[in-house]
Amino acid sequence: MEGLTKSYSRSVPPALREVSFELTEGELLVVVGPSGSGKSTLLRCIAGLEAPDRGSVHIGNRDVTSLPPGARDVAMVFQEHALYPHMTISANIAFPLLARKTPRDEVDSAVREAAAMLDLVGVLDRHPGQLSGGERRRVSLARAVVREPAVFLMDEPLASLDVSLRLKIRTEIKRMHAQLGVATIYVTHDQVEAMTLGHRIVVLKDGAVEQTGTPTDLYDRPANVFVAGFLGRFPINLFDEKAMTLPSGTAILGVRPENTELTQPGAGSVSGHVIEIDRLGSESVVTVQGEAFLARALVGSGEEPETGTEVGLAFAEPAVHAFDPSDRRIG
Amino acid sequence: MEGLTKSYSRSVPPALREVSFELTEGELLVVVGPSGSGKSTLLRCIAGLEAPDRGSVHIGNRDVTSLPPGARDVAMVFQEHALYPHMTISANIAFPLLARKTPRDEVDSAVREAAAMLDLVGVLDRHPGQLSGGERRRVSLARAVVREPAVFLMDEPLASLDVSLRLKIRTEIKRMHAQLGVATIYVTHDQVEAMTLGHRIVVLKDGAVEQTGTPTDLYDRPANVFVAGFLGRFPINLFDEKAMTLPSGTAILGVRPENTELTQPGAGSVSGHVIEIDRLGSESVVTVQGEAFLARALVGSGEEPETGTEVGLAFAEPAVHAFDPSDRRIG
Amino acid sequence: MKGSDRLAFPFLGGLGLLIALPALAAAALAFTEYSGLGAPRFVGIDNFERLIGDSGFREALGNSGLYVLMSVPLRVAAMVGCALLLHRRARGSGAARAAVYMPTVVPDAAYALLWLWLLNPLYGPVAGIAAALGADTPSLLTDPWGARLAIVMMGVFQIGEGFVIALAARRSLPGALYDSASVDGASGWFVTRKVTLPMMAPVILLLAARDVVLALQTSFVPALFLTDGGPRRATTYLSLFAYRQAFRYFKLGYASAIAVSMFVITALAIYAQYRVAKRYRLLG
Amino acid sequence: MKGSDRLAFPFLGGLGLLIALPALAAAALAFTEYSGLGAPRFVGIDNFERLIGDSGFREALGNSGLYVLMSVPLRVAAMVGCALLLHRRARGSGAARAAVYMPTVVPDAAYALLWLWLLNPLYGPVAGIAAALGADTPSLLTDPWGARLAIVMMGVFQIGEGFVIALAARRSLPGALYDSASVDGASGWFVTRKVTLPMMAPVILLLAARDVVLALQTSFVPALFLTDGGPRRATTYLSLFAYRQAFRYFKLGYASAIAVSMFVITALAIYAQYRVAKRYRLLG
Repeated sequence: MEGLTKSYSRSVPPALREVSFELTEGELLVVVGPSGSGKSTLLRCIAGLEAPDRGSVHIGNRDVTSLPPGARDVAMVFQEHALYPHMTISANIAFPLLARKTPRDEVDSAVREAAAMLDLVGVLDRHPGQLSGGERRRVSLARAVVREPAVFLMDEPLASLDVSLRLKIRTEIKRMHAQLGVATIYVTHDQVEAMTLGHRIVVLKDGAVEQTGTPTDLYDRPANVFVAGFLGRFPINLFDEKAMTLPSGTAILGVRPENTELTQPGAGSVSGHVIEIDRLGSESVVTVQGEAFLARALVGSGEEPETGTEVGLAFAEPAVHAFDPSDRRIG
Repeated sequence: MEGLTKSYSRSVPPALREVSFELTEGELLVVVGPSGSGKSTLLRCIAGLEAPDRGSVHIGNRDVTSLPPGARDVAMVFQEHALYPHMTISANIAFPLLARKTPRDEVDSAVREAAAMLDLVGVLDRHPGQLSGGERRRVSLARAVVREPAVFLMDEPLASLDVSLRLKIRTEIKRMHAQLGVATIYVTHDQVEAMTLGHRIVVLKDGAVEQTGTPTDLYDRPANVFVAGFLGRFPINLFDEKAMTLPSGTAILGVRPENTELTQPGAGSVSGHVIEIDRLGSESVVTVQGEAFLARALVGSGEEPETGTEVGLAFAEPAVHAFDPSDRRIG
Repeated sequence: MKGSDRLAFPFLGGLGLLIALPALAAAALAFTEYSGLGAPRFVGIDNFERLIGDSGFREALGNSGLYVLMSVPLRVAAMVGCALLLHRRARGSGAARAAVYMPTVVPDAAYALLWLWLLNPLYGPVAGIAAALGADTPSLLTDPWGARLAIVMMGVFQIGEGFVIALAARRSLPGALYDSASVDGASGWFVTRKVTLPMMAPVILLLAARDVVLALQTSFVPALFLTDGGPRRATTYLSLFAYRQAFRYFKLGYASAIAVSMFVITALAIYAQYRVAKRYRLLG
Repeated sequence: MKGSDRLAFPFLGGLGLLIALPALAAAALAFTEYSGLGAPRFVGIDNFERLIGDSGFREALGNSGLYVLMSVPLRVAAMVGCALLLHRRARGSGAARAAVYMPTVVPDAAYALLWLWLLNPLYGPVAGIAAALGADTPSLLTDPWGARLAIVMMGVFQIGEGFVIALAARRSLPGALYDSASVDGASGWFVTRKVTLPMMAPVILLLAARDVVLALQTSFVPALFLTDGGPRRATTYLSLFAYRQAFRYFKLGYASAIAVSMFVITALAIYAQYRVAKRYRLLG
């Protein structure tokens, strides 16, 4: 597996516009974007379930653009678990091998191995309806693993799980990837999943790539306001020229709540009134309403001012992101 | 509206076991628990959609236990938006009033008021299918508001929305509650929603109340291991006697990752190896594997040790939670 | 997966050959005189000219029209009504649903015998009840309107398949809408009128269109069994009329012309059904 | 909402009075001699004893049994086959679905006329094609087995309602299963065999059970129209046999006994259908 390039456009609505990227061997690439950004369409084009209007998909040295899905040597994990309800777990895991007429004894040993890896040995004879949500998800991972494909494609595999299971299965996927080292494209709308799982992240919006880079790159040096706002625990604070004096050439200044400090009124760059405090336990989010802005600051528990107090906001220099009028990063 | 008490049990499976609480006037009470904990059953019993096997529901001075849902003077917002697809938005909002044969001019002014409050004036003539997810959710809030009920019941109103909308509608609900001051019971499985919205929180597990209190109470003084682990950004670190020497009478010690500090090996209470680092942007979660424990520590960005390093873990005293063998808090 | 599309062509081709082309050819028979023994003789539009002038045809057309007007509203109301009453999974409702479905699958001959006995003016229970109430014996099978009514009544109880469709439609309505209406204090009747019926409107229209088409068929057997088209030809529907021309008088060309006219009516009803379905996106 | 349950009782009570009780009474007729004119005369189990000894009845039972054995597998295979071929929303598939549905709603009389012409040994297209291929003229309507086959063939094209049910069942299968199978490299036939058919099994069984019940009904009209029960009584099915006893020979008591036997067969088929539905949780 050498690389994978893909670029095409689709007409009315253009679900994807000239999307290109490469995937290097053993990499875990996360494609992240809001709903409707074309993430799933992209993945389905790579899998061959949809045909791009233009552009091509390469896996290794092969151009697979016109090959049917089954001939591309990829395995896909779907948002819905997509297990066959009338088959046992072991038959479900064996399905991709049986579909390719693999000899029975090879199938058996491969199923045993995949089941052992995902801790499913005890439930092999059950049916999907008898399993918990987390177990079903692990079965769909096992079914992808059993084929030993060149690329894994994962379409929001955690979306249908509840919060506590999500963390567990995320860890499972990370461990599985480390163990197998198979190149993986992982699609999600959740920025936390993207930050914690991805070696590299592709940020998609309206079918176009906004930025590609490592999690640290994207967090520390977002290419535009959208990326700055999309990644991070809280919405980023944005200030335009009505809110404060900006350096020349700068149209918008973005500072994350975690890099925003409360000061005495007048001491910071801007000032306003505290209108709301959200206590999160060890820390709290303080919402400040200024004359031409609304901003949030993260403070430690016990350091919250009273609601209604006038406060200033100060920003530590390296964490201030400046964008020009055409929404491009400065510096 | 004076108070609301409720206690009953249901047989096989007992979805709720002797749940009791009171709701004071104007309060926003959040019921939180994992899926299957009986939250929705509880809400449906209060609304009158299900009948409790035992126990009673009081609203104000009235015992409403045997009244039909429509006579209880409550309004409910459902997880699915539950809008009538064949009616306009204005007819949807008017529905509860028309069902009670309210005079037409009263209905009109009440609909206008509710629509203005939730910023829906521009879409009153559209149908639900033409609205975005966030707008539909606001319509279902407007439909609850229009009746001016004694109690609002909200059953995971944000569960079907995506991450960015969730924050927006949560703020909307908070504002609406502040403006109307109507007592509200809000059910969710999401601890962040519970912490940020609730005046008080009821933690439910397997149909029984684990703890009731303000968000700060629950975070700072969790009554048992379940509450300690359920609230908070990350799973709490738990140490039993195999992991470290515990004070006498203590069976389990819990420390949140945000209160866990990395030290030189041997300098802290326990030590182990760094096995994984999750970078979240401004901070990172460091996972440490010890001989008989797995723990996480939250560190600032740039302060992460290398994977494989041996480190110690130290805990700041007031943030250490000790539990006795019967899972009760000590101190 | 695409391969299975290619398999569709031979089948559809066969269907076309076996049904569509011969149907056209059969339509061509309508322009001939044909007794089933010799070769058909081309007679142009003679058969259709005769049809227009044939008081028997106009009578049959009128009878079929009356049957549709009386039967379809009653049958659709019964289908939807039973579905609304019995959609819940409650104790006994399974048995009740089976009871509604039962008359549809009773063999036609047995069903007709049952009604013949029910309506017997001397020994039947309907006459018996009327006598017990001191009323005149109802002359259902000897009076033209009575006979029409009797055949409509027979059809009203054979609503099994439509009932199942209406039941499925009612069950597909989301429960949260009803929970919400219930908390809002809406009465059962208010909810039925404002929520259930409007949301089931597409299915109700579809059932009605389907029933118009079926009416041309279902009226045949009871008329043949129970009333033999009488009294005074009041229940000689189009299908029975065509049957008699073809199989009693062996005027197959003329019968074909009647069949063509029935087919045109059916096609119009199907087109209406298709438009309804399309409008409400029930078809692809 | 609970109020509407109470409304169900009068309706079901009426249904019980109008159908269930008279059905029992009609069954009672089976123990009488009754010409439709005088009062029924009680004869005990004479009618059933005669039935057992009646070679005509045994023949009709055998004919109906043969019809079920030949027709049901073919019809169900056609329903499911068409549904699998045509479930996709593709160009032309709407028209193809309409073509499959069409023969079902063609008026029975017109449909029978069409087949009468199709199978005409002198002028029909089937004979014409056989002649063009140099084969003997097939004697479909004059040979007992040929006539049986012809009536089965007529039924195979009237699968509209079952087709729609199978179509809905196929469409309710989640698309992700097929996407997944496609990425896994499974062939169309492998997926049909391992995924589609097993998942549709409950519906297929239901369609088969329903078709057994319907077979007792649907065989009546074609046999009456096309073959008049012949040749050599090969297509005298139970329904036609009962019809003749009742309406040609006016042996209503005896006909009732036949109807009762048909009803027992129907009830057994419905019970089987109910068990299938219950087992796969298709009913409440």
